[in-house]
Amino acid sequence: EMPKIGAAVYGLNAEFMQIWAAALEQHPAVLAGEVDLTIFDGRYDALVQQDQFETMITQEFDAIIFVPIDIDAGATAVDAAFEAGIPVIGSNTRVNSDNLTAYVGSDDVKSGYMEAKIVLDAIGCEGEVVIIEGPIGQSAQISRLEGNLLALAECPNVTVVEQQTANWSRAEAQTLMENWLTAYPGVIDGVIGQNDEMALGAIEAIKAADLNVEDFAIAGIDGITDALLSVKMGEMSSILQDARAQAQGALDLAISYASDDAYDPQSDIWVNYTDMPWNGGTDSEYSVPWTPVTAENVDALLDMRK
Amino acid sequence: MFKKKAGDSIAKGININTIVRDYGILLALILLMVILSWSNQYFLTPRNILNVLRQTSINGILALGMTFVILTRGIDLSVGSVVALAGIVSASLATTSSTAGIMGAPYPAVVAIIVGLLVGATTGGIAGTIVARLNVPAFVATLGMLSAARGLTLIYAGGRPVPALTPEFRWIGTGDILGIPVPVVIFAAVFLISWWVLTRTRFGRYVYAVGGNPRAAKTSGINVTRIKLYVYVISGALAALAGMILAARTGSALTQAGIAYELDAIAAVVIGGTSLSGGIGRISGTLIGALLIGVMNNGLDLMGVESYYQQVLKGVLIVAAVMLDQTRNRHE
Amino acid sequence: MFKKKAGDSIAKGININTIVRDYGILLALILLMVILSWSNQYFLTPRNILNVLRQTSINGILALGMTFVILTRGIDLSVGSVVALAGIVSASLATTSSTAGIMGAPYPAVVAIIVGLLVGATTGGIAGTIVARLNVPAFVATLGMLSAARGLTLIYAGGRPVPALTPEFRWIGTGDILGIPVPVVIFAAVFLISWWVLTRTRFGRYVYAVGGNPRAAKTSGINVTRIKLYVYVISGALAALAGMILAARTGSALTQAGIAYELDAIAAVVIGGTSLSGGIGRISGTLIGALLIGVMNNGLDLMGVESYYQQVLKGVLIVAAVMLDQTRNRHE
Amino acid sequence: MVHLLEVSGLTKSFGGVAALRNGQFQLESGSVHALCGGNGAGKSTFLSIIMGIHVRDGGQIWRNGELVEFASPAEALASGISIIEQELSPVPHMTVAENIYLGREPLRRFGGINFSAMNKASGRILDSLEFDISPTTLMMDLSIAQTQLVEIAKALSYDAEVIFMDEPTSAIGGQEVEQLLAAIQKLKAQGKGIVYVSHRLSEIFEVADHYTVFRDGAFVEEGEISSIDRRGLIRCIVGRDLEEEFTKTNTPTNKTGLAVVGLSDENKISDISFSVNKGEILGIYGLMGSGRTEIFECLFGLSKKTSGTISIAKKTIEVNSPSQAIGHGLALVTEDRKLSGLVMTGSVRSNLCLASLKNLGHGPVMSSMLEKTASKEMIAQFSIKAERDTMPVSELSGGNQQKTVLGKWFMTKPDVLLLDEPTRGVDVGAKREIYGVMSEFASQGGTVVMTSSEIEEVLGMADRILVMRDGRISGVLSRKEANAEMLVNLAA
Ligand SMILES: Nc1ncnc2c1ncn2[C@@H]1O[C@H](COP(=O)(O)OP(=O)(O)OP(=O)(O)O)[C@@H](O)[C@H]1O
Ligand SMILES: Nc1ncnc2c1ncn2[C@@H]1O[C@H](COP(=O)(O)OP(=O)(O)OP(=O)(O)O)[C@@H](O)[C@H]1O
Ligand SMILES: [Mg+2]
Ligand SMILES: [Mg+2]
Repeated sequence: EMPKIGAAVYGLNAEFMQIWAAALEQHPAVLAGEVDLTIFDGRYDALVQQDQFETMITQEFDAIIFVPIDIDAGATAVDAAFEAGIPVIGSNTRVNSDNLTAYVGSDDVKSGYMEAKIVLDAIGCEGEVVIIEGPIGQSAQISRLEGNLLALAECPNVTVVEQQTANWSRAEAQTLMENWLTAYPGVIDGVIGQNDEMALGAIEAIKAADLNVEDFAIAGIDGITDALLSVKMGEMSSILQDARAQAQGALDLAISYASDDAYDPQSDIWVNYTDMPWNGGTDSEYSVPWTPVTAENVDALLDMRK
Repeated sequence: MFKKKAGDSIAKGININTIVRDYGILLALILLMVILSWSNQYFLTPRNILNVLRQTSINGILALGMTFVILTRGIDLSVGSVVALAGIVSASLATTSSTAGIMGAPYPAVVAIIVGLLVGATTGGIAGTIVARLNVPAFVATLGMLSAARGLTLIYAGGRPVPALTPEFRWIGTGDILGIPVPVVIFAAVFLISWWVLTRTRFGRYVYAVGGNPRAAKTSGINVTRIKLYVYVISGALAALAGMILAARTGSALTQAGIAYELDAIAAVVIGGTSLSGGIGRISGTLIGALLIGVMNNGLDLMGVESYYQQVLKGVLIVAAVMLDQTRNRHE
Repeated sequence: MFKKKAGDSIAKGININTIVRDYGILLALILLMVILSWSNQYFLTPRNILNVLRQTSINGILALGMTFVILTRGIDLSVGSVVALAGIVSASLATTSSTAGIMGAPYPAVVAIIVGLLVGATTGGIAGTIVARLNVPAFVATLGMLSAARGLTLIYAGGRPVPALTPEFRWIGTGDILGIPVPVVIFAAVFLISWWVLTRTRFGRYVYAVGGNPRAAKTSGINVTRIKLYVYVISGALAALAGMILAARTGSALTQAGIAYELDAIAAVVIGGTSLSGGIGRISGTLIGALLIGVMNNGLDLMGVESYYQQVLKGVLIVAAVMLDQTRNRHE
Repeated sequence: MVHLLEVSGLTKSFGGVAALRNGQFQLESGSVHALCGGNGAGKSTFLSIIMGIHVRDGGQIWRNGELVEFASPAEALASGISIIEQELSPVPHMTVAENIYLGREPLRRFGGINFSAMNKASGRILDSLEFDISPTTLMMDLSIAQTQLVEIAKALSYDAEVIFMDEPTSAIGGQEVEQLLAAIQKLKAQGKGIVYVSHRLSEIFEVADHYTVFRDGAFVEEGEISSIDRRGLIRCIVGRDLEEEFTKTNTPTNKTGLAVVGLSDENKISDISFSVNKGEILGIYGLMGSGRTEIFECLFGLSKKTSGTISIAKKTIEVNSPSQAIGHGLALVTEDRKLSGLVMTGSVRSNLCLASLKNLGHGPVMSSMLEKTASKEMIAQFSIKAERDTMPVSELSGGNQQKTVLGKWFMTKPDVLLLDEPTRGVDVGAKREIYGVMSEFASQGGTVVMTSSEIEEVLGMADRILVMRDGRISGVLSRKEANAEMLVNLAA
């Protein structure tokens, strides 16, 4: 009897979760047909995700991988699964529930800190920056902002001239940046984009204003393909969030919890990330390290996307 | 009352043509359910049926309020934002979190709920006043409210969710009465009341009359302005109710709750046969429309249809369902 | 043709009442611009003016197409999804990326653009056929298309963006002609053509007549079905054009492009004085409506209004602008 | 003595254009007062102001000697005034009973509407007027004539002391008119006051006691009906003498213009055959619902025929849509200008040109010069009273809207004119002009088929009269042999 595993993700329309989902389907156990995997698209709505949990509980899934839209709003769903005896493995975004079986993810506060630090270092801990935020209230936005502010606290001579949401969207960020460049001509030194899409939008705006991208320190998070290309051209910095490790790690854990017998993880990530040992699959938390994208590793990363 | 009634066809003997014409959309729903129960063993389980109903209840409640508005030739785009605003405000009264709650929280659930309903009725009242008294097109007035109410939500909550709601408050989202989930019970109650109001009371008739021919309504001595105002209040209050149920279900109120909910609510109303040009429609149609959307979402998930294909299928199914429905008047 | 024309008031000498009545929304726009230029030194700089125009062009193009549809009493909710679909398809022809492009890419930009336009015209044609021939309400038909076209986009692109567009293709988003950004030039051209078609051609007259009274239009020998079909084709093709400009502007085509764009496009049309019940409106109103939204967004950013308060202000401003506008017919 | 209603110096202008300059009027109890005037004289505006539908600019209104100011129809209704509006305005998706009782539905104990009481009461009212309409039918399923009957029933059901009737008979004829007039006599006997507006002067002389005439928005004259004759009243309305009312100059040729053989549809008409020669005016007479309109709709491709052939000038034609019909040289003036005649959101000019756009430009491009000229021509030909031809057609008075519809179809330069109640709501002066245009059209070789509920009009204008009964032809009479009695007998 194959274990039936469901993956409830907050939304599949953007590239990052697409990479995540694709990695799940590339997991050796899935390729070998050892598990029955279904991916549910949460359509960016906490309630839809909860509904999908109910559906999975009804269908008696053996384990659930959960990428919630919100750290708090996911708890009810997790608790419901727990009551039904279904293990829930968190991935990418944490859930505020004691009933979460395990969590594989990367600390957003850390990435927020890292990206801001890169920008601040580049401008010598002095000058003016703008922050382009994710949708206000979303967990990733809250945590990454927390990280941004931590780094900014270390540079008292840096002022944040503007801070606005562009809802993870490149087009919105582009418009925002165009307007800021007009309102603060020659002022802005750095752009902290809470994801790559928005950092890329800022770059387009700078180009459209006939300014030099090199004159700005720009950073984003996630390591989506366009950002890798942009890093390669020396336009921005990015911090790779390893969607593949988050997805495949979670699936290994899910299989492990779903099967009665002892299980050896099949994904190569456990080999690649020595900082993140499998430990018999019993840890409650696995922290996937962030990898700054550099001129050195960018080609290798791009190759993996092919 | 409107169109031919069930009674008519029964009196004349069951006539398949009449049924198709009058209840086309119901047939579409039944057809969909038959296909689903035939292709998935879980679909017809009591547990899943309750799931579908629970999942439908929030959009259903919004759609019931929207029916009133659309019957008067209006539209209420603000419901999604009101869901968030009322959810956040009531949650801030019903949370045990010391940072997210307002002073003195948690208050009894009933206080939180009343305040939430007042918030919804107020936003509805403002939108309604702008539409009815200042003659601003409903689309613009409620689009403005969509934006403003979302902003107010973010300001009120400082952009953060309100977690840790009291069990008492959460009961309206997660509890059950005799095995029926509370949201479903509330949905049913709202439906019955709406049905009674629309078909049996003067106010209900006036709603139809204002939408069917505002001039005639006015000439007959009806206070058109007041009726228009009231329907937005109703829609706002029901949106608030839905917002509180949503918060209670998910366990915390989110500032980005309810985004784009207006589209699904309007869809349920229109699929249910109510005309966007006002004056024509049945609240039972809205119920069926909401159920159709709920069953579709549930069924596609249940069958594990891949997300991208789901979106294509949903588009096709909605159109197909409405095409099956011959009730729609072809008068114009 | 419909409503009063500029010529009339000029003939009688400039009458402030007439201007307020006929061009209320223009006054609102001017008022907003005066306030902005007074409170922000950069607002009236040529560079910022070009910014506003460039930022308005995408919504503006969508709104121009939407005007045709709404004038016939229809609505097109699918434009946002068509933006994404046409953007992705044309980008896959104009990319140098070996993984994201289709075989033989990059093709000349003109090929990519023609294919993109065809994609838009086709989705519009399908939606139009469902509305015009199968009598499905426009809201349902285009909501179905909204969902289906988004799904097709994701399927076509496998959920990934199409990056690395050729410079030739990107020119339509980032280039300029005599210092005017190409998107602005395209927007202006589309506006002029639309204006000409609506006011000067037989087709334009028919669009108004079909929306004003479909029955009278039919009795007068107009092929109502065909006119309805065509307006959706126009809207679809213009949405595709907007989608390609967007892709060219951002440098890669994204599958989640254009989400919720329909609301802004409809808002521009309605703010511009076109009635959702059809038959009444001016394309110049749509231009002003789109500019008003663009100026508002730009101005609020420029003045550094905090994002939460921006949303509240936007809601209030939209309603206030429309209230200033006395053009709206109070006929009903 | 105290009048039920007294009005003096009422003024109203719309956007700078005076619709009413001096409305003056006195209504006594137990009387029927005819309010007369040409199209656009301000009669409807006058009545709607009193009713609280429009806000006046100036003037005074006394009700039973008390100065009043009605801010809404609700207040006017409360003070005992009800109205039958000229523009029929039903709530289409409600039943007849719901329309009649709109705003004052009988309630049950717990606040719910007592539908059965409402249906019964409506049934009683309709029966007492001998209108054969079921209270539970939907308004949208009624013909325009039936809709008018319901509005009459509704206005009477208020049991108001003052009843305004703004052209209550424009869409009905024969028996129904008689029933209305009888009902009015009864109300008069009960001491009520009725204001009666109609362009059918024979009705006025039959039912009214007093008359008041407005011209160009101002009071002209009032008096006892008994003190004036038809000619005098016409002179007063039009402002000059009219010779004969019907101008008939055409003589039928012997070339067939339109021939119809065995025309039937699903259920409203069957086996209709007739032919009309060029230069001839064929009148179709019949009672309400006898199928006159349906014949036209089948001929024009608006309704599907199940059998029958149509030929124009001996050539059989296929008609499946109005555009085909227009292509074959047909033109149809429909009976309901609001529903299918005019695009109310459009201007006078755009409505006039709507069916002829193909001839008013170069290819797909319109020529505003050609349009302007064509529209000017029609406005002159039908003396349409419009401030500018770019004004919305909805702002024209009822009669002028009707003339706009006629103008639209004349502009297409048709060979065969189908006229369904062409003079509905048109004043005496204009009627005569329309008759003139009709005759002129026929005498130049055009073919005309017209219906009318006004028996005098059919008798006055038609060369031959075809009478319909229950969807079939019950007789054809020549102009010479026909008289009113024969028509009524054949139709009933
Ligand atoms: N809403 C309006 N806006 C502008 N002008 C109007 C409006 N209503 C009426 N008018 C104008 O007022 C004048 C009087 O119109 P009214 O309808 O009172 O005439 P009437 O005497 O009832 O004519 P008819 O016999 O044709 O019904 C006309 O010239 C008409 O064009
Ligand atoms: N049940 C109905 N539902 C909708 N429309 C109807 C119905 N009955 C009649 N009509 C419409 O009413 C009009 C009148 O139809 P018909 O030809 O039977 O009557 P008529 O002889 O012209 O008499 P009149 O017009 O005076 O009623 C037609 O246009 C027809 O379409
Ligand atoms: Mg009148
Ligand atoms: Mg008729």
